[in-house]
Amino acid sequence: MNFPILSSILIVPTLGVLLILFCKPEQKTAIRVISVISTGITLLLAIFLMIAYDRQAGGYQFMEFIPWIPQWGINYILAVDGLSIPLVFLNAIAIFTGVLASWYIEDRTKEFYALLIFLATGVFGVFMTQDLFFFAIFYEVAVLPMYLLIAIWGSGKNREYAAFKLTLMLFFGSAFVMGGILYLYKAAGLNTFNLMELKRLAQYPKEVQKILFLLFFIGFGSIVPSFPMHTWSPEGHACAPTAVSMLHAGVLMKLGGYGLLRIAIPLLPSGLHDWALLMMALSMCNIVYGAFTAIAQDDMKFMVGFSSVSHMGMVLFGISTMTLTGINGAAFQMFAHGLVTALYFSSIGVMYNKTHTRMISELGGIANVMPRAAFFFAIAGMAGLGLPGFAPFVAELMVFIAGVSKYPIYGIIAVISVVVTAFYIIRCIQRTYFGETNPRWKDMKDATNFEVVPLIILVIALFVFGMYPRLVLDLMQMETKNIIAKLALM
Amino acid sequence: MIIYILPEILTFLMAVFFLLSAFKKISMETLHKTGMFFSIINILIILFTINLNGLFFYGTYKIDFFSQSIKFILAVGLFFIIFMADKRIENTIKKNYGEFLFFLFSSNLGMMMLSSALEFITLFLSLELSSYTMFVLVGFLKNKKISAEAGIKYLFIGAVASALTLYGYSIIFSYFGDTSLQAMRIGSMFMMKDVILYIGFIFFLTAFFFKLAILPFSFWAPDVYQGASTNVTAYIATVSKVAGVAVLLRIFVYFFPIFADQEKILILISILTMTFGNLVAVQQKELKRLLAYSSIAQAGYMLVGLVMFNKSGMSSTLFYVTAYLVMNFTVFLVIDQVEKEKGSTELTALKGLSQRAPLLSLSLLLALLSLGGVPPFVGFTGKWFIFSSAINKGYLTLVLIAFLNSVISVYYYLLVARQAYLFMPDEKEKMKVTVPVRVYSYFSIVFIIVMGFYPAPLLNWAEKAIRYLVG
Amino acid sequence: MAGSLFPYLLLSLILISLGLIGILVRRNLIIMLICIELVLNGVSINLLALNKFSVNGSAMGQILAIFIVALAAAETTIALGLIFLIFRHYKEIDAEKLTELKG
Amino acid sequence: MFSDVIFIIFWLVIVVFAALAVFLQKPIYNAFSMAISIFSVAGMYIFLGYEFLAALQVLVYVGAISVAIIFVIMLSPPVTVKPKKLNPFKVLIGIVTALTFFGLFFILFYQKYAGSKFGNVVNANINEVGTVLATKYAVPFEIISVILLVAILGAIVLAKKED
Amino acid sequence: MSENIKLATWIVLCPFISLLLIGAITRSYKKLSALVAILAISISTILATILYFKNLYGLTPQVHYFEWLITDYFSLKFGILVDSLSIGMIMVVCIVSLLVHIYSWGYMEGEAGLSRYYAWLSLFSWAMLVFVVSPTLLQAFFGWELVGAASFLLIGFWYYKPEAAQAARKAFVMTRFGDFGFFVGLLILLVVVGNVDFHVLNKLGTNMGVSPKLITMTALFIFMGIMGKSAQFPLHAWLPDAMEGPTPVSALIHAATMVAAGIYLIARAFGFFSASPFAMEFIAAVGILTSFVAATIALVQNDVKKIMAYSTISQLGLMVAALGAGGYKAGVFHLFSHAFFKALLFLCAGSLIHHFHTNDMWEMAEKGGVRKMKITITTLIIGSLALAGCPPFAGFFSKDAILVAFEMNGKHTFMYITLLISFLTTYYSFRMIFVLLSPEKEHSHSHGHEGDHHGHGHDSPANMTIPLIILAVFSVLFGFVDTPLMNGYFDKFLLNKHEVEHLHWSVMIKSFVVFLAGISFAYVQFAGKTGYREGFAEKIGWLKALLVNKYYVDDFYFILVRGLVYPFASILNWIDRKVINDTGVNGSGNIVIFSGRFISSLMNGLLQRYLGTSLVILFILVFLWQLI
Repeated sequence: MNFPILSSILIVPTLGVLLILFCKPEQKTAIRVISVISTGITLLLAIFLMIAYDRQAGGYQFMEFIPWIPQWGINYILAVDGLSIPLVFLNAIAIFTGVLASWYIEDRTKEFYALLIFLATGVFGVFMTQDLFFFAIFYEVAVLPMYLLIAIWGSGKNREYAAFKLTLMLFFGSAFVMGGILYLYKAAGLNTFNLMELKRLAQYPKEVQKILFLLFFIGFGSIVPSFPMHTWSPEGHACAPTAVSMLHAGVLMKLGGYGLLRIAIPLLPSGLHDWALLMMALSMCNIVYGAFTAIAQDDMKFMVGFSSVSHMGMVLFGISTMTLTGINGAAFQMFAHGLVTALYFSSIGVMYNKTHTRMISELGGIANVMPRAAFFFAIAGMAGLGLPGFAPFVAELMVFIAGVSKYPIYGIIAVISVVVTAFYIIRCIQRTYFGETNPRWKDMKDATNFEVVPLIILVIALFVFGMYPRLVLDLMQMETKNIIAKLALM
Repeated sequence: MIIYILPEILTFLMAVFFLLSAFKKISMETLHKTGMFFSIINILIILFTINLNGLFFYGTYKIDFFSQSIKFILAVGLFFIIFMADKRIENTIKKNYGEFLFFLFSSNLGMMMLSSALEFITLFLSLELSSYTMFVLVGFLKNKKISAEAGIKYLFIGAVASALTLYGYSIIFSYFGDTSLQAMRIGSMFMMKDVILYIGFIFFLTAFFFKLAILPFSFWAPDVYQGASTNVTAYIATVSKVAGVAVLLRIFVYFFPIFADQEKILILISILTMTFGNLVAVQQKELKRLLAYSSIAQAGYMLVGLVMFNKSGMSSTLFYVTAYLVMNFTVFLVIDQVEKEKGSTELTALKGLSQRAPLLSLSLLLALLSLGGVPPFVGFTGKWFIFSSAINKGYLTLVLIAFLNSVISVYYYLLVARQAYLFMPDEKEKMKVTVPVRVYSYFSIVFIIVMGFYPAPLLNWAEKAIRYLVG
Repeated sequence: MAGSLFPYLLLSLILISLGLIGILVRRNLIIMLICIELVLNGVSINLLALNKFSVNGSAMGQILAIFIVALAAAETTIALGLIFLIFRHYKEIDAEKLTELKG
Repeated sequence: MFSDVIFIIFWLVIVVFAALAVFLQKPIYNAFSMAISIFSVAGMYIFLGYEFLAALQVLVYVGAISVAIIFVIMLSPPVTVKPKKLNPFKVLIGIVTALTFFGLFFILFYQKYAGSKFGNVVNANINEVGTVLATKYAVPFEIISVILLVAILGAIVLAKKED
Repeated sequence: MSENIKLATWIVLCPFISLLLIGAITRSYKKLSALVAILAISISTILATILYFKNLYGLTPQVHYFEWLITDYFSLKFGILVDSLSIGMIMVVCIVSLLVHIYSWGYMEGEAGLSRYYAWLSLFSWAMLVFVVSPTLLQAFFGWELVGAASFLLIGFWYYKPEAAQAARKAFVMTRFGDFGFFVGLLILLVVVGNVDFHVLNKLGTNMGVSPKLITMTALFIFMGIMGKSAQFPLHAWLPDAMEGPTPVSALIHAATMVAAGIYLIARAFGFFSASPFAMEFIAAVGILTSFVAATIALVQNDVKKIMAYSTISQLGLMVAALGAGGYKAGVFHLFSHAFFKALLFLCAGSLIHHFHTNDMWEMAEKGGVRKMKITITTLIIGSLALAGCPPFAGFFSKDAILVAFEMNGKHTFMYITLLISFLTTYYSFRMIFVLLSPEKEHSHSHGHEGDHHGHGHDSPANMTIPLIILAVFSVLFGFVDTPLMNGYFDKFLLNKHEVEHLHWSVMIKSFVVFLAGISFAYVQFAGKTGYREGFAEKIGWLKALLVNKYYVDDFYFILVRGLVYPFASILNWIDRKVINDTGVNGSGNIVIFSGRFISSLMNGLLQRYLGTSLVILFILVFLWQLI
């Protein structure tokens, strides 16, 4: 079966973008239909990928190899393994629900959908490529449309500032990643950007690993918003339109974590050993600091932004424990948190389309007027604060187990965030959705059936992977095993 | 023998033809058409002679794949410039359009000779020819105060630079005795190196730095880019950069032994140029001035590739400069169209372009992002090759500084793109875009995206050219 | 005295430095032009002296000197043309007045 | 001994008149002092044994270029350039750079060529220069002709009064 | 999969299926979803009774696992554990839940979100059953959290009422704070022991690998979770506020099942807890303290449901103290009996509120007609008698078992405090009864008299009263289970200990005397013709203030959140905005801009300045180059 499924996952959305570009701006429905079809097909392909992946064999499958620029050792390699399939699946869901959730966009829908799907293609590329050159290309393709999407279709008065800050900080981070990749290419001396070969053959001396890992940590840390570089993420969330913040928080932040797990750690294990403590300290800050700051937010999207800062801190925390459970938990947290944030933003989006304000103080008693939107936000809240039965609980459980086993005191401090998260989420639910209805929103209509479809998909996904996480965990396990093997023989 | 130097002869004859046309009252359109026609012939002839190989005039003039391909790019660049200078050009140029074309063709002639000169005097004289013609072209808008000022600044800085080069060369010449670069390379192999020679060599490079607008002599660029008419600025920004890189390539190939271990100073110059260009460009409110500083920064990136003194460095620089030509020309084409429409080249002139000319604004956006080194486009791939050849020599900090510089450059390129996309235009009706401009925009969009994603064809061509150059 | 090399080099150095001072200090454009001529003369003296001393007066050096003279001539004509243009616009040829383009 | 005295005279004339050319106030005197200085440079060439170059120098430099400059100075009405005070910072920069240039190369040349004397070297005479010029350097010869053409045409185009 | 396990799985799954059915299909048809929920819980109850009668005399624990999560050095398993304790608890949960479902049919008539109500009830029953049958501490935590979430949703059922929303939030956050302790304890156990099965935990004291200090620490952490969920002293403040929810909810969750989860957990992991004597002491102390505090506060409450709430807290305190003192059978027995009569009391209160549309007992008294509601008032009296510990009723025997447990384990002081508490319990429960039954002012004071004209007294509809009767029957008969009359059936069932325990007459007499004292004291103060309004506690000024303000616990939390959490959060937010964002990020941005601005001001267009700077840079480069 040599049907190139991975390339088709890349080509279908690109075709969608081209088709959209060619139709006139007035045909809004045609544009929307094309984008739904293309993302729908991609979702089916991703699901097929999930099923068809041969779990016993493990390792890289569905490999596609085309020599691209032989003299520089660059070749077009697409391959997926346990770690990237769930993330590809997550991205497929996120873009599909994102496209559905942005049905309300009226001005310049053509450019909006083109950029949105272009962004998703970039993310697909990052998760699937095994060549560092293409990794670099797709990595910034995923960041590139962010500026226009937020600046043009965003909301809030300082959305331009937020768009600029977001784009420049992510580019700043990617500058370090590029430098790291190039130095990786040189230090290996094999004159190839092929990640698989580097993993097999490259031997890096200790001090080179130390510098390189630092570069990668700064680069990838700035997109997983690790502590000092996180200020772009809440503002970016708040000002971005719904679909963009769904994709942005749902998937874009995972690029950093994925990059660390795919490139930095397998190739530079001793680097991880050197910097593990710093990573742990910063992720501790992330978790506790993000949680407490979220309490003080009045804007819902800001609050969710800070909560994703805190949850993504758990990913770094998991990785810094350097144990199988920890890294497994980190990988699963990326997957689970993607779903939760997508649900958060789509439910806020549904409400925001009608009330056009996200300030908790201005909202009140929305549940009486929009019970469905309230219900889905409550579900998202419950999943967000780590209620068992939803995916994030499993991830947090594993990360905390690893955390407590490796750094007992810090682990327990990190667990405090669970209470704080519960505090601000429930407070937000109570102040926006429960209580008397603010007279301004008296005549609100509830979410239409169409708007609820993406929400239902996300809730089902959250529930299924919460109740039976082994669907995804066994996949990730294989990959994390050989990462740990590499770490162990350090 | 004639066939080998046919392109040069033809260009000279075309230039003379336009000179004569000034005496007869030939209308501007016909001149424009003949100019286009002549440049197309020029391109075809060069294509015809692309694979020739030969050494003429007692080893002072080399025709090989490298020189012919450089001539091909110069001819294509000239064609773009002439096709841009259509009837809506400023009327002072329209009045003496014949002389305008004469100067363009003679400058192109100078650059062609520059690429295949193997001996210092030919090299220097053709460099001076192309500079002098550009002095005149800059000052061509006689009714505008700023173009005279730009012309005089350009001339004086050029004169001082060439004087210092001559002084530097006089010192080098006293060591080698023969003006041909080949003699210098052999002479320098087994000759003890003393300080005067190195200082002489740095002074020798000033004219070439002036040509490429690299830091010590780059302060003319902003004023000249702003002062001259947009067509001339486009010519200076794109075609003369290619010629500058070609001549530096040739010089560095022959001067490699002297400079084997001394490239630290040149790296320092490239870092200074990059940072200077990017930092000041952030401030600019006027498009052409902004592009001037951005071209200084781009020159810094090219210098990084040149300074590596190895094949991969040089081929990536050639790749980058070709891509740079297309990217920069697209931006200048859009500025020219907007200037003809709005009359001003302020940043705000671009306001709401995406509504009024979607194709133009898309090509502008892609070109700007690719100049900024954003991945899927050719600018990024060019930078990627340059910096990977730099890192192969172990300059990690240089590469990091370069990447951070391109982050700053993305900021001010986005400042320009933002005008087109985020703001609503004042007038509602669509901007009329002529067919050739539309065709060019499609070509540039395709070129930027395809060459960015699949750079193999352009890269193989660059490597073949460098093999001939070094071989 | 005439047979030794150093006076010539010294002379060229003096000429060039005087030219540089003139260019950087004097505000009148024509004087700057004159100073450029001085610098070029200094360069050709240096070239010819070194040519005679180390390359025992080879033809190449002389040819380069000839071309320098020709270049100086061409440069001066274009410079005068431009100065004339400046004079027409600014009514005076003062380098410090040319600040229309800045930033 | 006699030729040394003349040499020194020529040497001093060049330097003094070059200084005058730079520092005098009225432009016409500058031009004249430049002409004289360049004329005595031609004399230097004779000392070095380049008769043809000396002739060329006199003909082109003194005859053509300085005459053109004087011509332009005379043509433009004697605008009374008010001797505005030179801003000291600019003067300082100018002098400092010139002196560093002078000092740098003076030291270098002094170390290398302090007492070096010319051997009895016979320069390549005029027909040898001519043959090399016509054969090896034919291409530059063509280029310089184009440059001069461009220069003339440029001056005309720039200075032409638009009707 | 043994027969019992299959039954147990189906018992657990029924409510879950009803939750899915309601959620997916019958969302818009209120009646249908109610029927589905009631049907599901009745099936569970029937299966439970079958399960019970199959293992009438207790059984050895049968466990079945399936792999939920495999990590490197241990695998987290889910499963079903069936043993006598869990069967008993399943019976209690199913019966009470079924009766509450039926009762709600009547009580919640005409409510807008009825299907949502039944969905949450099914969710709650499912979660509770998952918790009850969980073989491992992790699955217990799983059920524990879900139960907390269900209680949040149910308390906040009438979300348009701000107080309900506030109460729901308080309940969830406070229990969540407790769960933090539980989670940390669980994590430490997972990390240290690796396997958190109850039978492993219970034998932890014996295996040498684990240091006693660690056991105490984890026990205390887990107990922190129990304090949150079962409303022990510091974290009890949410239970009285939780009365905002519908009364059937209070009956089911805040009387019988959820709050009992903590007790059940101690019973389930009794071996683990008793492994550390210090922990047991601490638990007992906290239990008795909570019981005493709650009992005193109940004295001054006027709201019928608030009284019941505080009495629940006090009874829970007793159970915790009993278990803490080592009385395993006593604690469990009181847990089961308390579930029945407290549910009964709440449902009676519910039918009163449903009828009078007010919670305050004084208003009910003024409106009169309480006597008309024959069944409600009689069952209320039966419930109160059971609660107070009148001999034939269940309360008497279970409280007696606790007293015996204190006696046996040498905790005499605890026994006397318990006697005092049961005195207070009798006092406040009968204070309520007498206030309700007291005749109106203007009419003759004989309490049997019919003739109050304006009371339109008719009792609640059938579907509300039938559960009351059933619960009343249980409250009466359940007591005898532990007596020699049924030859110590309860011991045989729970501990399969075969010798029959003889009755401890001395303890029984003492408790009966205390009951009589309490009831007469209440009679004197409230039922007499004078019809006082204040009891003895309200007379003493400072005591009244202390009790009305609930020992200032609520104010303490208020200050804690307002004074500590919000300022800390806003300081961090300020740091994030000003320090990291404005100086860090924007700062570096501004450096680039200002340096650019400075250089561009240098380029002021002067030709000679350009040349000067070029030459200066050139010479600097040349000198620099010679040095490096």
